[in-house]
Order: sequence, then structure tokens, then C-alpha cells
Amino acid sequence: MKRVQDFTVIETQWLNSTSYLLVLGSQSNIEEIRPGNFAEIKVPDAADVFLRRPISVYDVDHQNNTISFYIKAIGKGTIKLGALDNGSKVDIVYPLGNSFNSIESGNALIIGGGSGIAPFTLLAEELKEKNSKVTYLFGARTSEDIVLQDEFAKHGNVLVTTEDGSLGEKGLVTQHSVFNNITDFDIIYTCGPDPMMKAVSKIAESNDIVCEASLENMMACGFGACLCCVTPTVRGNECVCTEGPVFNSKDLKW
Amino acid sequence: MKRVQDFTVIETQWLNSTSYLLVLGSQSNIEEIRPGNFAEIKVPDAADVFLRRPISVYDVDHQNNTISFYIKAIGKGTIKLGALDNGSKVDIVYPLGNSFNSIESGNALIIGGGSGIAPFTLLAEELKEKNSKVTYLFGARTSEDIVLQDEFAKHGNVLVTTEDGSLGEKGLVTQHSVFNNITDFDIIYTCGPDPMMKAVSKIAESNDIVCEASLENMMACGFGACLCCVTPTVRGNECVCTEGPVFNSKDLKW
Amino acid sequence: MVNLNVDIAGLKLKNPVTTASGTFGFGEEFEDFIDLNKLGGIFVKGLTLHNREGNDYPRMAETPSGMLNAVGLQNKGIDYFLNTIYPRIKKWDTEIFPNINGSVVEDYVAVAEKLVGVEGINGLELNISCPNVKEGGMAFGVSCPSAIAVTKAVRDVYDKPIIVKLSPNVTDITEIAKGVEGAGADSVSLVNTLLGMAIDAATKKPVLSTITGGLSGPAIKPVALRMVWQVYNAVKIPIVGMGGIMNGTDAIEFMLAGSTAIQVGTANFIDPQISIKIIDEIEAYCINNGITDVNELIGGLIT
Amino acid sequence: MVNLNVDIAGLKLKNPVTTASGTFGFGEEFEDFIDLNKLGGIFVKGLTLHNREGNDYPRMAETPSGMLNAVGLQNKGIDYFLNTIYPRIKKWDTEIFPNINGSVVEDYVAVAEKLVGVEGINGLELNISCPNVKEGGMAFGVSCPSAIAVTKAVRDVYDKPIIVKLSPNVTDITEIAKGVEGAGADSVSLVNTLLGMAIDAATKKPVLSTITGGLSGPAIKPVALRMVWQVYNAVKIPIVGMGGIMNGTDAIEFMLAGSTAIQVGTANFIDPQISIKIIDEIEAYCINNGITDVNELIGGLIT
Ligand SMILES: Cc1cc2nc3c(=O)[nH]c(=O)nc-3n(C[C@H](O)[C@H](O)[C@H](O)COP(=O)(O)OP(=O)(O)OC[C@H]3O[C@@H](n4cnc5c(N)ncnc54)[C@H](O)[C@@H]3O)c2cc1C
Ligand SMILES: Cc1cc2nc3c(=O)[nH]c(=O)nc-3n(C[C@H](O)[C@H](O)[C@H](O)COP(=O)(O)OP(=O)(O)OC[C@H]3O[C@@H](n4cnc5c(N)ncnc54)[C@H](O)[C@@H]3O)c2cc1C
Ligand SMILES: Cc1cc2nc3c(=O)[nH]c(=O)nc-3n(C[C@H](O)[C@H](O)[C@H](O)COP(=O)(O)O)c2cc1C
Ligand SMILES: Cc1cc2nc3c(=O)[nH]c(=O)nc-3n(C[C@H](O)[C@H](O)[C@H](O)COP(=O)(O)O)c2cc1C
Ligand code: FES
Ligand code: FES
Repeated sequence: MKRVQDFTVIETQWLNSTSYLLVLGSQSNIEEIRPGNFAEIKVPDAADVFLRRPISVYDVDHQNNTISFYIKAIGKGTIKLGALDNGSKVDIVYPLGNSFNSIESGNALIIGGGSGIAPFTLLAEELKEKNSKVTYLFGARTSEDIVLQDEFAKHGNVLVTTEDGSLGEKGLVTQHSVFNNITDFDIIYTCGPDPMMKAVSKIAESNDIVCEASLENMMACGFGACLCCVTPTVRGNECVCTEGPVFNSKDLKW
Repeated sequence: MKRVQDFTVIETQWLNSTSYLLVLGSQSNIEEIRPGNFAEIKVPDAADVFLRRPISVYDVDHQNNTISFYIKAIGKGTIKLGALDNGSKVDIVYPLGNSFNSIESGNALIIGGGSGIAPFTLLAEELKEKNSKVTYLFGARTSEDIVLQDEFAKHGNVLVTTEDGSLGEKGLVTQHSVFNNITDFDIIYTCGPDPMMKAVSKIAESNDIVCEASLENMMACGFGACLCCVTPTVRGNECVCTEGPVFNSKDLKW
Repeated sequence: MVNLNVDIAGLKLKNPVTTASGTFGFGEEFEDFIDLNKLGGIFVKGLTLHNREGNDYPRMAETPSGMLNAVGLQNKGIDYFLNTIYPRIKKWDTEIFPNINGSVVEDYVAVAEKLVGVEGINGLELNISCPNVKEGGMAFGVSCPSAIAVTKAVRDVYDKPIIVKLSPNVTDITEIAKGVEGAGADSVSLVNTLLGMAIDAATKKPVLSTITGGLSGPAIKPVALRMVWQVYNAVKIPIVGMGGIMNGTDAIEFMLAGSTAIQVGTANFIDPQISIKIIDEIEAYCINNGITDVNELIGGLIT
Repeated sequence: MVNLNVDIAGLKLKNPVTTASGTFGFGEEFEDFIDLNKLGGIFVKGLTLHNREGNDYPRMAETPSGMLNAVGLQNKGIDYFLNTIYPRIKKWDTEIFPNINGSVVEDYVAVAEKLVGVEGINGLELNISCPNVKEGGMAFGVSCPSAIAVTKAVRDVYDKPIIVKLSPNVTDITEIAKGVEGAGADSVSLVNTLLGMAIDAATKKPVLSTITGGLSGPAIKPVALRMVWQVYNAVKIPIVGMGGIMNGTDAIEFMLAGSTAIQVGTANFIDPQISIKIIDEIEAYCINNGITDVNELIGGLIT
């Protein structure tokens, strides 16, 4: 069930100069979270941040009542969240949105760019439970931007592209050699900048591979009340916060 | 010269449940401050505090480059200033306003209520330097509200009234027995709620004693740019932030 | 015990707190967060005669203490509402107010006609102030003759309370308020959003697909409050006030300025439980101020 | 090197950044904080024919991301300005624009006549949008015929640039802008404050002595930006844009929307050095974006 819940900052763990893990803890139980779900985080007492900020759930620990987020500090709100002292109060509205459809006993390729790596630990865990094999492909500008590799490596093989060639293969994700044998995969999951996801879905579709893309449209509410976050689909304009954030790429008319 | 200066919070020393000393330190020199001068303090990154807050200078230490304020936490801004962590950055515009005219070799009565005790350490120090004698009279609702007595006692005799009689004489300041021999004083300085200051000036004027009152009108700028802070005087509407905050009570038409 | 009941043209609300059209979906979106039965009323998302896809994305821009929206009345049409949505939501013990919209007078009339006789729907909000549609919408609300014309036309076909929603984007809102009062409106609600715009300096482009959009949130509260006060002094019909209400104190201010009921809008996005908190805060204010009937607040400003 | 010079009706400003009337005193108040010679111009506090005491205290209310003021044009009259203040401030190497006000057309004309031939004063701002005076003021700015009448009358006696300051409290600001353009205005400045109101729920009283007042600050930026964009698309004369500009990015947005110059208002209260910082930020933006002439920004919105 969706709810507003009070949390306390347990830590903000900076991973590089522009991204961090925000770990929040609560006295009470944490709701069930499905891979792909997100939360709307209230940036506490910030003069210039009016609305909540939608952030995917990176990890959750039901034993210790903690929930964590992987956040790129790109603007006012995300910078302020990353500067919170331990012990600060933060409330979130969650769990929001739909989730990825994890396949059973299959071969999954997970492609992430930018902050779009956040939902993929939970997804990979679920895929593994269902006996599917996970390959990650992360793209970034430079090696500096590639973080949390050890974490992801726990769940699957990690491939990397960087635009400057400083780590993994040089180029854009869609230029990675894994695409030479793309039909080895039963499904592709992707999250990241729209152009990347569009390119990925195009390849997936032309190879008849199911592709699920998680969108990051701008949101005012996050739970279907405002109709601000729409994306055009074969069914008309649909809210990314309720019908998504995960869409089958074939349904998207972007 | 008036300036904007960056400071760091050295400490917020709570005196009772509703008031505190805010001590700020700077790397650079502190401007000269006259008794009665105030500063416009920027409440850092507060969602609902748009304008600066005018606060009298309570004390200044030119050796150590610190400046301190006595603040009553009465609303959004003053509560937030009191909750700042040590080390937080705060900038202030100062020194603003005119100052008290301290008399030479005289007998001064200083009457304060509420936050209106703030300007009176600096004033008493100057009076003492000029060989004047200082008597303080502070009024409050209850003994809880009477703070910093030891500090003030360094500069003069401290008299107190409380409305509930829990400290000093029972009643309003203007009912204190010191008024039985009010003509012993050459001057009265007062700061506090308007009704108190009005009552004090009335007594002063009827006894032909000079009375200087420091006003606390609501301000947008604090340095004469907006004309929001006016009080009616014999010369017309005058800005409290530039012509005041200290006025000769005879000039006020309140 | 404080009486919280208020009366909008004979329609009794259990308390003055309702939710603003377009900011509360059809209520269902808030079912997880609050007990909808506690609300004075729900003004549902704007409805039109036919399905509307609304404007292109992006439809939203955050602004200082507010936001711009350019949703453009996306909805599946009045029939879908009545056949599919309303049956699901009518169970709640609160007043459901459809918010009706059109490009031409005939559209408004056609939508209103569909609402005639619908059991449990005891009034409608006639939106003549949507700034986010090309034709119709705000055009009706910024000209007195057209505001009167559309109100009269809907009045002719609909006999339950009509609340006409006014635009703040006018020189003199009292003129329009008086006009629609004369045309048979039972109440006016105000304000809709202020027409605004946001630019992204980095891309040199407008943030919204429609260039301009509707400004809501606390930023507009001073303007909304002023208009409620002006209209309160100009008409006799009850006012449903809104514009930047974020808490109980804001709601009290709108009532003091002359609102009989209030709508909570943008605040729902930031705190989905805020509407219920506002009811509690109004009650607490009354208790603290020795007020036994919330109606004492209406227009109670001491000037 | 970026060219920052802009041109308002033949009058060259060294950069687009000026300060808004009523928020910058007569400039002197900022002498301790900044080098006034760096400013593109200073619009001084509103002037009237005779001494005015302004409205009673309280004149100010803080609002979400903004403030209300009800100063009511307190000033010592045009003669005092010319004889006592202007001689002190004319030394600065920046354009000084008197902001002139009146209750009737004749007052405006009388003030303008006094400015004819004053050495160093190369233009005036005709304020037809002050919401804080009982008669005159905003009344001129919300009706097209009266806006035209006062502009024509002042045009007849004053031959240097006239910048007419428009009110945002209108249904269609382009109509007024076109009207004053036709009546001989060389430029329009916009926006003045939005009419608003604040209530103290604790005392049940209005916060301002005048009940309503003028809303300024970032809260109004989206509305101001929209109006600048609308006017830019409606008139040919240059626009001086303002309303909630707090930093260089805001200023850029106003230029992209169509402003030739901008005015910094309420921001001066919060950071008395902000006007100079904005000049630097505009220059930095131009450098970062490969813009060699700030004039390229004017109306440069990509739609
Ligand atoms: C469902 C969902 C899940 C998300 N998950 C994550 C996550 O796990 N980690 C993460 O770091 N980010 C995530 N995002 C993106 C995140 O919400 C934005 O980066 C954040 O809201 C930016 O806030 P800000 O205050 O820092 O930036 P602002 O100061 O508000 O904006 C900075 C710049 O970024 C642009 N911008 C802001 N938000 C968005 C957006 N949603 N889409 C496109 N452009 C935008 C603005 O237009 C502006 O140019 C997610 C978004 C959605 C919708
Ligand atoms: C020259 C000057 C010197 C001052 N010196 C001190 C000082 O040394 N210590 C101190 O504690 N306070 C001092 N004050 C008062 C102080 O400025 C206010 O208490 C403060 O601005 C309140 O801010 P806030 O955000 O906490 O309250 P808000 O949340 O803004 O307001 C809370 C309530 O207080 C009222 N209020 C706010 N400011 C004022 C005001 N200036 N006058 C009357 N009512 C007001 C509001 O209307 C509201 O009802 C001084 C004021 C002036 C003008
Ligand atoms: C996203 C959004 C959608 C809206 N849609 C409608 C609508 O369909 N019909 C309507 O009458 N008003 C609509 N409004 C206006 C609100 O009902 C309300 O008048 C306005 O937001 C001001 O109140 P607020 O500041 O409390 O949000 C919408 C507002 C927002 C923010
Ligand atoms: C305290 C105050 C006084 C003002 N006085 C005047 C005035 O005398 N003449 C005038 O044309 N505008 C006056 N204005 C309006 C400003 O010049 C400006 O149009 C308005 O504040 C919007 O800009 P801002 O949001 O940047 O402040 C005043 C504004 C404020 C806040
Ligand atoms: S963000 Fe409000 S409906 Fe999706
Ligand atoms: S506070 Fe602005 S002039 Fe005094």
C-alpha cells in the first residue's frame, strides 16, 4: 500500500563527485518494494525545492527497516539530499509506479546509463531467484562515472562502455560488442537517458527481443493525481508514474 | 561602512526555552558597532523565510572577530536561526540604523522587555566609559523569561518586575517602585513591546526626562531602500531603519 | 464540539475542506493515504464531452513556491466518467463535484445534461478558466458576456447547484463574479491558475510544450486571497476559495476573506494527506479561539 | 569580450541591468555596498508633484517567495528631488530614470514638465500601475483609454525617452502595451506588482494597513515572464522586463522572453550587491554560450 513514511538519514555515501547512495532508516516496517518502484522524496526545508523528487528504490532491507537510493546530484534537490546530515528527517511517499516483469529461467540483458542504474540491483536479485542469468551493460562518459561495480557484479556479469574509452569498450552502449550476439538474450531491461533507451529499444525490437524501458519523466505528484508526467503510447497519453515507469518499448510512441 | 559579511556560527547558546544567544565569527574584521545598531540576518536555506531578519547587536568582540545576538524564537526565522549547527554559514548586512545617545557623567535608567534587552550591554558599556551610572529595569511575564542577569549585573544595578511576581516586584515595568524616584534619572533608554515603550515615554515626558526608545518595526530591507518600516514622527513618516531604530520619544507620534 | 458543516447553495458539506479539480484525480489516487469519507467534497479532474489527450509532454515546471501546469484537460470524456469511474467512487460519503469544460457553449451544455438526474451528484463546477486549452476554457472566464452566456446556458439545463470557477487573469474579477451571479450561478469558486511561463536558460527553450501554463501553489496565495475578499464584497452567493492553501492557517485566511468552503490543490502533490490535516487544523483553530461554529469565520476579517 | 551595451529608444545603457523603482531608494542607500557606476541604470523611487506621506504602517508582509508592499509613493515631491537629491546622485556614471506618478493626468504632466531640460536625465518612467494609492496610479494602467491619455499628455511635454510602466493586473496586457506604443511611448517596462493581500489568522486582521498591497519577488516571476513574452510579440518598442529577478539566470530568461533591459527589484533587499552580481552572471552566461553581443539574447526564445 502506498503511504507517506518518516525516515531518518542513516548515511549519504558519496560514490564519486556527482553521485551518492542515500540510506534511510525507519522505526516501522518498510512496505513491499518491487524492482522498478520509486519513491517521491521530500527535500527537507529547501528554499528553492517546492515539489518532491522521484527516485527509484536502489535497495531495501526489511530486517533493519532501511531503504536506499542511488542518486545523481544534478540540480537543486538532488544536491541538497546529498548534503543532509546523518540523523536528518526525510519523508517519502512510496512505493510508487509499476515494476519490471522479471523472466523465469531466461537470459536477461540490463542496460543502464546515468542515474538509470538505480533500479537494477533489485531487478537482478529477483531474476536470479527466478533462475535467470543477468548481464549488465553500463554506459558512461568516462570511468569516473562508473560506480557500484562490485555490487552489480554480485548479480551478474558487468560490461562497460565509456565514451572516452577509459573503462571497458570505447563508445556508446549501443556500440558494445555484446550486441553482436544480441539474440542470445530473451529480454532487455533499460533505464537511462531517453536517447539511449530509444536506441536500445530499436535494436531490441528489430531483433524481436522484448524490451522494457523505465522512463524518468518530470513529475509533480508521482501517484496519478496531476497528469503531468505523460508519455505517448499506443493507448494514448499515459502517466509514467502509474502506468509506468516501466513500459514495454513497443507500446511507447516516443 | 555598511556591508554584507559572511560569518560562521560559533554557537547557539539557549538561555531558556524561547531565547538564545547566536554567536557568529568571521575571518575578517568586524565593522565598528554603536549601541543600538542592528544587523539584517539571512536565515540560510529556509523554505518559508524570504526576507532577512533585523536583530540588534548584543555584543561584539573585535579581538576575536565575533558578533553576537540575543534572539527570541518567536516565529519561522528566529526558530531556524536558533537551530543552526555550529559551523553553518550565515551572512549579515550590518551595521544598520542609528544608535543611542549615551550621556556623560549622568544617571541612566535602561528599561527592557521581551527581546528589547538586546542592545543594552553595549549601551551600558559605553555609559560606564562615560562615567554614567546604569540602572536596569527588566520586565517579563515570569521569572523563566528573565535571562542574562549576570551579564547585565556587570554593568549596573538590575531591577526586575514579573507579571506573576515570580521574580522581583510583581506587576508591569511601569509599576516598579523605581518610578517613585524617577526624577533621580537624567535619561531613560527603552526597548521592547510598543505598549511598554509608550507607557515608559509617557512617564518620562511628564517628568521632563529625556527618553530614547528603540523601535522594532517590520522591515523588508533594513537600510532605507524600501520605505516599509516607517513610524509617524513630528517630521512625518520616517524610516525606523535609517532615522531609527532609536528615537527621542518626544519625536514619536505613536 | 465545533460545528464544521457549511452550506453551498443548500448543499451541506460536512466540513469546508474540499479538493481542487485536477489535483486530486478522481479521489481514488488518494485512497491509500487518507479516508476520503472525511472530506467535505471532491472536485474531480476536469471533464469534457469527448475523450481528450491533453497537451504534449512536458506539462510541468517547478517555480518559486509554486508550479506551472499545462495538462490541457486530459480525460476520457463524460460518458467514461459516468459509466466507469463514477460507479467506483460514488461509495464515498462525501460530495463528488464534476468539473465541466468545453470549447463552445454547446459542449458545456451537453456535459451538464449528462449529469442531470445522476444519483449522488448534487452539484457541478463550471470551469470557465482553464488556461491550458487553445479554444474555450479561459476565454469564457475573461470576458463578462461569455461568462454570463455559458452560465445561463448550463443553468437552463441543470437544476442542482452550479459553482462557476473564475479566472484570476482578469482586470476586475468582481465584474465577472457579479455577471455569473446574475446569470444564475449558485456559487463561485476561485481562483483557477494564473497564466505564467517558464524558460530554460540553458536550452533557450520554454519548459512547457505549450509555452505558457497555469501557475498554482503558495506563490499565488496573496493574489487569490485578495480576489476572494473582493468577490466576497461584491456578491451574495457563497464562495469556494483556493489558491496556494498548504495548511490550516491558509484555509482559515481564505475563510476570513469570505470563503464558505475551500479547495486544496497543489498541496496534495506534496503531502497526499494534507486535506485531512487541514480539517483537523481548522477544528483546532476554532477550539483555541472559542469558535463553536466554523461559519463564524466566513468573511470574519476585521478591517 | 562580450558587448553588454543595450539601447532603449536611442538611449545607450552600458549593460541591461537596472534597478527597479521603489526598491533602490535613490541609489545612495547602496553606495556602501556596490559601485553604482557599474549599473546600466537606476530607476529611482516613485516621485509625485507634491510631498506624500504614503500609507500608514504596516506596509509590508512577507509571503511565500515574495512580499507585499503598501508604501503608497511616499516621497518629498519632484522639486525636492531635483533640488536636493538629484544634485547628490547625478555624479554617477549611470542613467538615472525618475519614476513619475500622479492622481490625475495634469499631475503627471506637471512632474514631466519639471524634468524637461534637466541635464543628465535622459528619460523617465511613467508609472501607471501603482496599486498602492487610492486615486490614480493603477487605475490608469488597467484601462486602455486612460493609459493612452496619460501617455499622450506626457509625450506632448516631454521629448526624451518615455518608458511606460505597465500593470500586470489586467486581462490583456498586450492591449495596453499596444495602446501606449501608439500614444508615443518609446518603451514599456513590466511588470509592476500584482495586487495581493495577506491576513493574520491569529488576529483576524489584514497584515497591511491598506488591506491590499503589491506582490513582488520570485513568486510572480512566471507571470511576469509570460507578460514580457506576450508584449514582445505585440509591440515593436523595447521592453524593460522585471518581476522576481533574483540572479543572472532569471535575467537571461527575461531577455530571452523579449526584454532589452531588466530591472532588479525585491532582490535588492535580500542581497544589496545582487545587481552587480547579475551583470557578472549575464556576462559569464554569454561567454559560456559563445555569445559576443548580449543583444542576441533579446527575444531569443526558441519555440
Ligand atoms: C520514476 C523516476 C525515477 C527516477 N530515479 C532516479 C534515481 O534513482 N536516481 C536519480 O539520480 N535520479 C532519478 N530520477 C531523476 C530525478 O528525479 C531527477 O534527477 C531529479 O528530480 C532532479 O531534481 P533536482 O532538484 O536535483 O534538479 P532540478 O534542479 O529540479 O533540475 C535540474 C535540471 O534537470 C532537469 N530535470 C529535473 N528533473 C528531471 C526529470 N525527471 N527528467 C528530466 N529532466 C529533469 C531540469 O529540467 C533541470 O534542467 C528519476 C526520475 C523518475 C521520474
Ligand atoms: C531594529 C530591530 C531590532 C530587533 N532586534 C531584535 C533582537 O535583538 N532580538 C530579537 O529577538 N528580535 C529583535 N527584533 C525583532 C525581530 O526582527 C523579529 O522578532 C523577527 O524578525 C521575527 O522573525 P520570525 O521569522 O521569527 O517571525 P515570523 O514568523 O516572521 O513572524 C512571527 C510573528 O511575529 C510578527 N513579527 C515578525 N516580525 C516582527 C516585527 N519586526 N515587529 C512586530 N511583529 C513582528 C509577525 O507578524 C508574526 O505574527 C528586532 C527588530 C527590529 C526591527
Ligand atoms: C496539475 C493541475 C491540473 C489542474 N486541472 C484543473 C482542471 O482540470 N479543472 C480546473 O477547474 N482546475 C484545474 N486546476 C486548477 C486547480 O483546481 C486550482 O484552481 C489551482 O491549482 C489553484 O489552487 P492551488 O494553488 O491550491 O493548486 C489544475 C491545477 C493543477 C496544478
Ligand atoms: C517596496 C516596494 C516599493 C515599490 N515602489 C514602486 C514605485 O514607487 N514605483 C514603481 O513604479 N514601482 C514600485 N515598485 C514596484 C517595483 O519597481 C517592481 O515593479 C516590482 O517590485 C516587481 O519587481 P521585483 O519582483 O523584482 O521586485 C515597488 C516595489 C516594492 C517591493
Ligand atoms: S506525476 Fe502526477 S500523474 Fe504522474
Ligand atoms: S526596512 Fe526598508 S526602508 Fe526601512
